Amino acid sequence: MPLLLLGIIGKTKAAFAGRVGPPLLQPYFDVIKLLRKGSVFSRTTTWVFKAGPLVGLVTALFAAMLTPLGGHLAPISFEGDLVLFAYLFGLGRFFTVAAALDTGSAFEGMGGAREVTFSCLTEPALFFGLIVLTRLSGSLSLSTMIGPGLGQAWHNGGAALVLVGFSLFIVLLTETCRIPVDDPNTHLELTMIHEVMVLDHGGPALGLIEYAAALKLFVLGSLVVRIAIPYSGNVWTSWGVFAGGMVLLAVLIGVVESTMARLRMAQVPILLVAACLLSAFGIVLVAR
Amino acid sequence: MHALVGPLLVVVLLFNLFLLGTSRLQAVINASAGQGVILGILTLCVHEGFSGWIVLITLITILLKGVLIPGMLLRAIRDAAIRREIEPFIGFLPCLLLGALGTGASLIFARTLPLAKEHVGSLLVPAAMATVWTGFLVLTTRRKAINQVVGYLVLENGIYIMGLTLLHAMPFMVEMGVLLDLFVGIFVMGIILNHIRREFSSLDTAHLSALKE
Amino acid sequence: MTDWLVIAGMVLAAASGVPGLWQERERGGGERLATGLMVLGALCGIVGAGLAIAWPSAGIDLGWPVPGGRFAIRIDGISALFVIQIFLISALGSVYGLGYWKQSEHPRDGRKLRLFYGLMTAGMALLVCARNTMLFMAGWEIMALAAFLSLAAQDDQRTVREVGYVYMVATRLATLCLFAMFALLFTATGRFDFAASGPINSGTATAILILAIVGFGLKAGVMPMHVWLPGAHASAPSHVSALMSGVLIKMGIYGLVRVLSLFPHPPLWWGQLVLVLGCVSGILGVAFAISQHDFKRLLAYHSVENIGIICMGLGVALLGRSFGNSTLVVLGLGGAILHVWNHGMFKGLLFLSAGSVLHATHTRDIDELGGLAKRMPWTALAFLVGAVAICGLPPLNGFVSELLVYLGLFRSAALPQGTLWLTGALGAPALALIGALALACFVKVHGAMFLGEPRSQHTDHAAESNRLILVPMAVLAGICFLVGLLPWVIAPVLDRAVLAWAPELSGQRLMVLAPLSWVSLLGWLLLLALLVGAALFRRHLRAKPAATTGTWDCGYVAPGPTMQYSSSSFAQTLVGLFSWALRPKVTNPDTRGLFPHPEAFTSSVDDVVLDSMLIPAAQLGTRVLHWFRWVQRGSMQAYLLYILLTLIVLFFWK
Amino acid sequence: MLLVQVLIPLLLGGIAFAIRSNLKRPWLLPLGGTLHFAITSAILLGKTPAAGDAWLGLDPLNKVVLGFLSLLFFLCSVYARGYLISRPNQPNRIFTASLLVFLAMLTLAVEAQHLGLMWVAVEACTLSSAPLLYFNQNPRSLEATWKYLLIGSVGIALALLGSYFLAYSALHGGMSASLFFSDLVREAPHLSHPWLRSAFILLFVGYGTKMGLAPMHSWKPDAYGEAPGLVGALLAGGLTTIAFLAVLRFYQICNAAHDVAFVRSMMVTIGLFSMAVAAVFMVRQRDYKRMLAYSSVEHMGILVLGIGIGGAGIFGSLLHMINNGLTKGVLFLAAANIHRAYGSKRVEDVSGAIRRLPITGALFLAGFFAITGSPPFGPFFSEFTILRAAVAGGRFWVAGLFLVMLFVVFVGMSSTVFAVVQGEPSEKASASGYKDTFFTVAPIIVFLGLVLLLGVYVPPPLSRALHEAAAFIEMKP
Repeated sequence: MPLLLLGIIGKTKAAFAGRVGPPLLQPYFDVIKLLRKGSVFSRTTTWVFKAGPLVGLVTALFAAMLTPLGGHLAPISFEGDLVLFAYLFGLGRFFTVAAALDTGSAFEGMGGAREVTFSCLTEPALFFGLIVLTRLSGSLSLSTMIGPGLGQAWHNGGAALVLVGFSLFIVLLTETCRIPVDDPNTHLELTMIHEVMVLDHGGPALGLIEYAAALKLFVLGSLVVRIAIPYSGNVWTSWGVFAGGMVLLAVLIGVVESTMARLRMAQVPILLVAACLLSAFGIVLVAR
Repeated sequence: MHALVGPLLVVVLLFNLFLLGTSRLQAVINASAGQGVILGILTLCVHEGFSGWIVLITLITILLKGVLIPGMLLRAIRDAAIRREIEPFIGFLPCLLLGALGTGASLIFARTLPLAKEHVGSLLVPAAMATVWTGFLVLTTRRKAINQVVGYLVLENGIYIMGLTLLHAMPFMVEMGVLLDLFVGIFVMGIILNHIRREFSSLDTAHLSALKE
Repeated sequence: MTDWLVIAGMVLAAASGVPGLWQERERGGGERLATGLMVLGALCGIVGAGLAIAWPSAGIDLGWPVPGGRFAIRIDGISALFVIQIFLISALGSVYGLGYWKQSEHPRDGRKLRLFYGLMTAGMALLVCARNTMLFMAGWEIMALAAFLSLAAQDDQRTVREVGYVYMVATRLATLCLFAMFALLFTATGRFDFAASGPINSGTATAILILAIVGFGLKAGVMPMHVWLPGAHASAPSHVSALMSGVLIKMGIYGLVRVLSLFPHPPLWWGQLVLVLGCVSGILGVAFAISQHDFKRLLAYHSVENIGIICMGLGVALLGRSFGNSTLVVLGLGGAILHVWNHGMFKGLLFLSAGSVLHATHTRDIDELGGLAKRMPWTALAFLVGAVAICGLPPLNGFVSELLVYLGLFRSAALPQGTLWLTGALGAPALALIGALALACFVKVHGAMFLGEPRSQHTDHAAESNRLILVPMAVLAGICFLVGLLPWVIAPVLDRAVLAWAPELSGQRLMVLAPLSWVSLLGWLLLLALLVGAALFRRHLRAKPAATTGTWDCGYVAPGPTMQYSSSSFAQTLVGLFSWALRPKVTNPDTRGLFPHPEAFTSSVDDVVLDSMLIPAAQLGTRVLHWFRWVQRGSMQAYLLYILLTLIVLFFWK
Repeated sequence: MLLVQVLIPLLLGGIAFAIRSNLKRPWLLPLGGTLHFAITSAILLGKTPAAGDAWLGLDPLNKVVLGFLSLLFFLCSVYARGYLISRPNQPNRIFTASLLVFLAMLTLAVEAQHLGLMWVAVEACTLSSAPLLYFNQNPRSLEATWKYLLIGSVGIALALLGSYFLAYSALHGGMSASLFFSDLVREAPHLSHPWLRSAFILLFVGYGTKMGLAPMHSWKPDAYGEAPGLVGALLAGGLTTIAFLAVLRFYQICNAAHDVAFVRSMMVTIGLFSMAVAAVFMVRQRDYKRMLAYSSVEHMGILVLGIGIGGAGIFGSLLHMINNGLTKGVLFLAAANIHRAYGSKRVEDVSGAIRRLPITGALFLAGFFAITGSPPFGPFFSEFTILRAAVAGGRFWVAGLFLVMLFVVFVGMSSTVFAVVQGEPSEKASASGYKDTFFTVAPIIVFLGLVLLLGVYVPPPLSRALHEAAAFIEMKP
């Protein structure tokens, strides 16, 4: 499912560009091909370089296990799992960036620097949003926060939720390195974040990274979708609605990517601060 | 309380003003000596009745305050070959005025203090105050070390006058002790003066301000 | 019994350095003896404290014939945790010292250092056990002075002298604040023991709070009062830095906790004040850290940050206490105390590994290092563990304590009360920001020091340190893992601490309030998954052997070490974001023309509070005071005049 | 017995003149000190009856002072022997003699029960200590002696005037004006208040000059700066204590006369002012002996401040009197050794004392920490007691200022002390011949040991005696 999103995004962008574009399942083919390849390592690197992709993937998987999909309880959920959720991504980031620095290349270093720098701004935004949700649901568990009760929350703090949704969408774009923050297609410019970090990874390592990225997109996306469409009927309908929502999200991302230009690096922080302010404003709204 | 006390005290006050006004060291020292002699006589007059002890004290006082110490100081200036106080920190005239003011102030101050019946109307307390004040003036305004010793001497004189008010309340031993200390004090100062003269070949306190922050 | 064990520990620790004094300079017997005594004392202390946790100690209360003094010792839940930490870190540090500060290498100051090291330990242990304010002050000052003296062991270096002076002034200011605070406390309660008192009128209470925050905050290094900390930690020998940063600054926290426990009904603004102080300290601390070039200074600023996190927890606990909300108290105080403990472990670990690097390369400049992971693999690993732990990432111990604080903040954010919950609501994102910044900082420093290519010849002769240095690091790393993976072991101890702090609100158990079992479970699973993944990856590699080449640098032909992303450039954007607080000094020569001269871009960040506020203020004050000197001008006449004037004034005043 | 105690040193002083050898003579000092200390302890332990009369006698107050001074002098005399031997070519006949006379006069001043007698004794102390200051016989020491003598004599003269006023107030009270303290205290309620107040002002200024309270302190830095450290220790610990004792006696009279409010506020003001002045001059003080002098000014301020605060403050400042005296012993003697080793008392020339003279340097540093009131040294408890009293009395401003002064003093003093102790000694210093010997170090160690003892264990008899003394001061007829 996660890789499918990439496919959809690709399709959408192709459609905007007036091309046919790769098939929807192209990402799957890529990843499988990569996993089959052998690997090449730089002399500079140590085990940290190999650990990077692995940790990135594992943490993403664990985070996914904590995420409720479409109003259903997550496989694992407990009071306070939201902190674990956020920090798992942190762990992944730590090792991805460490792996990047391990190559000793200027490009990877730059990418890593940007990655951590921007995350310093997305994290608060995320937590502002979570605070709003806690405030509305009175719970500290993702599954309850954006679980069945969410519809009720819309009645109490709809406006706040809209703001949170927006800011989470920006967070999503940043964390998953999408335009307007980063451009996943380019590889050889001084303008990228995520892609440049993984320049030296190849073969299975790259495959793991790609999959982890997609998974991250999926997990964060599911949050946004759920907040945007707090529908919870019986099992099938809600799953359906959720799936539709995800597709919509992918299309939306595609649209954004094809219609907007990438921001200058200096302007990205401003965008992110805006995201923080959005959800902070959300807090003010629910401060009754 | 003898009738002479009042006039004598007036003379003491006059000596004070003279001390403040004159610049010649010899004259200054002589004045202090004169003051000493008068104090001796005062002792005799203040005390009712006539006893050997009083005479003894009188004589010792006159001997010390009037003869020995001034003589020592005179020798000091003769050795140091200095004649007069060169320009004090504040001129002689202001000194005089201050002295006069002080005397007046001490008269007023003495009023504020309740006096024992036998001293009511006597000049003893104000005279003492005024003399102490004079001593301080000399100490703080003069440049010559000798002059400061004289100032100290005058200060002691003032205190001595105060002591007269309770002559009979005071066992003589203390009196003697006082005189002794005074003497030793001046004596030691004299020694130091000599050292100073040898070290700095002058008695100007300007040489004595090396130690400072 | 338990108390006596702990006291025996103190005595042994205090005496540890003494026999060595009779050793001649070059012989090394003294140091081994000292370490032995220290370890023995530490064992006594740890065992004693451990027993005291299991069976609360009766306490000792003997007469002590000094004004207001009693030799009162009791080890409750709070003290016990601190005692264990103190003895643990100092014992490990002293073993480390055997390898790091050999008597043969430091004949001049080795003996001094060990003597004061032991005294510092004893002083700290004494003050956390003391139940009498005079005894507390004694322990406090023994600690402070011993810390100064062991810091000044290398007083032949100018910087050390300056740093020591700043430290001494700061610690004296703290001590004087405590004088005032205890005097007020005595006047309010009429007693010299830390006994929960009757109602204290609000004016006195406020004064006590302010004095406590300044006095203890100076020691703990809360943000505006942290001035002595970076320099001291950077210049001290590394195992002393580990002890100072890991334990000594926590004594400030201990004091704050102990004194605040005397107030059953603190006003709301107390909690908010402490919480806000914590946020400021945390954010600015880590911001300063990012901008440092000296890795020991960097670690020191991280102490400021972590103290901030601890204060946030304490603030939550205070809020809870003033609401009478037991949940907040348990979460907040538990988080704070656990973070104290954790920070002791991972910061000790970090300083020890930093020391190992310093020992091998003789430079503290991050941009001079690089690629050490190949030359010192174990040190690199230890540092990595410490880094992950201090960033509060699962599955290590830092995460657990930060989780507790987070929960406390979220719970307080979920409080119904009016707008008071806003402080909590702002606290959580602040903590998130701190976490992210810390992550950025430690990725940077670890990457720049251990990964990539060497940046200078400093690393050429670097070799892995000896066992005496590595073993203590290994122990600390192990503890980081244990606490992270088995947090439920600690929970009951923390409950004890809460019971000691706020007996009236210690109803709930931490295990119930916090998902510790889940954390533990997921932690194990995470490790498992990683291992499995690693195994698979390795299998795959065996199947398809990997080729090795140079780093691919976008087609650039000759990638050299100097082309790596340096730590300064890594931090540049973040420093830019915080330039309003950091005031970085940047020299950016513009290189024009066809053949520009070789130029260097440099940027450095001084400590704003110390270098741009306090020192100028002090100089100004000195100048003003100097102006009064003319009074003592050497002229006798003037002096006599002063006497006369005094007389006159007094007579008129009469 | 008390009379004997006064006479023995005088006798020895006479002998000192007789002895020729410059090296044998100093042995008289330890001898005198030991005898004196032996007698004192015999008396205090009740082995020997004090056998005082109306003129000389012991009361709870001067018991404490006597014991303290005797101990102080004993230790200093041991040091003096080492010091004088170390300077064989410096004639010490007059020095030794006047040191012994000084001891006699100190004892007399302590034991005197009569206003006039005490005054005589204190004046005699001043005079007999003048030659001590002039030991080095160079222009600077000459100037110092001159200032010390003149200012001191003026102060003492004022004290005499004050004594007369006091006597007069008694006379005016209509009582038979005996000047025995016991009578004065008993009859205090009848004293005439205007005279009493004027008397106290004069006495306070007079004896305050001897104590070295600002602004009458001006002689102190010069005298302490130029005198041998040994003399500094004796003046800072001994002479000032005598003057303080005198002030206490008059405070006791005012207190008994129910006219103490003004006196107290005056003492608090002067005390704080002294601390402030000391603080001003200690910041950036480049001469470590003058620094000690200002520290002495500061602590005199603390003493009267404690009395002015009253309550527990009186006990506090009595305890501080002892603590301060002992600690000053450490500091001055250690400073003297450093001075001997470096041949300079300027911070510019002196550094690395702890490497050049390990023991002395360490003692100097420890003494500094002690005097600035760090637990676990004695002064901490006395200062804290005074602070407590101030807070308990609701005088928050006084307490605040007190702490601020302590802080400024610490900042100033520490920079000087650290500059002296830390760093590398210069070659010149390393070349100089001076070495720590038993006689020049042991007394300092004992001093420090006592200071530390008072910090960790105040012997119950001592604290009982101090409490009795405090009660005695507060006694109302």
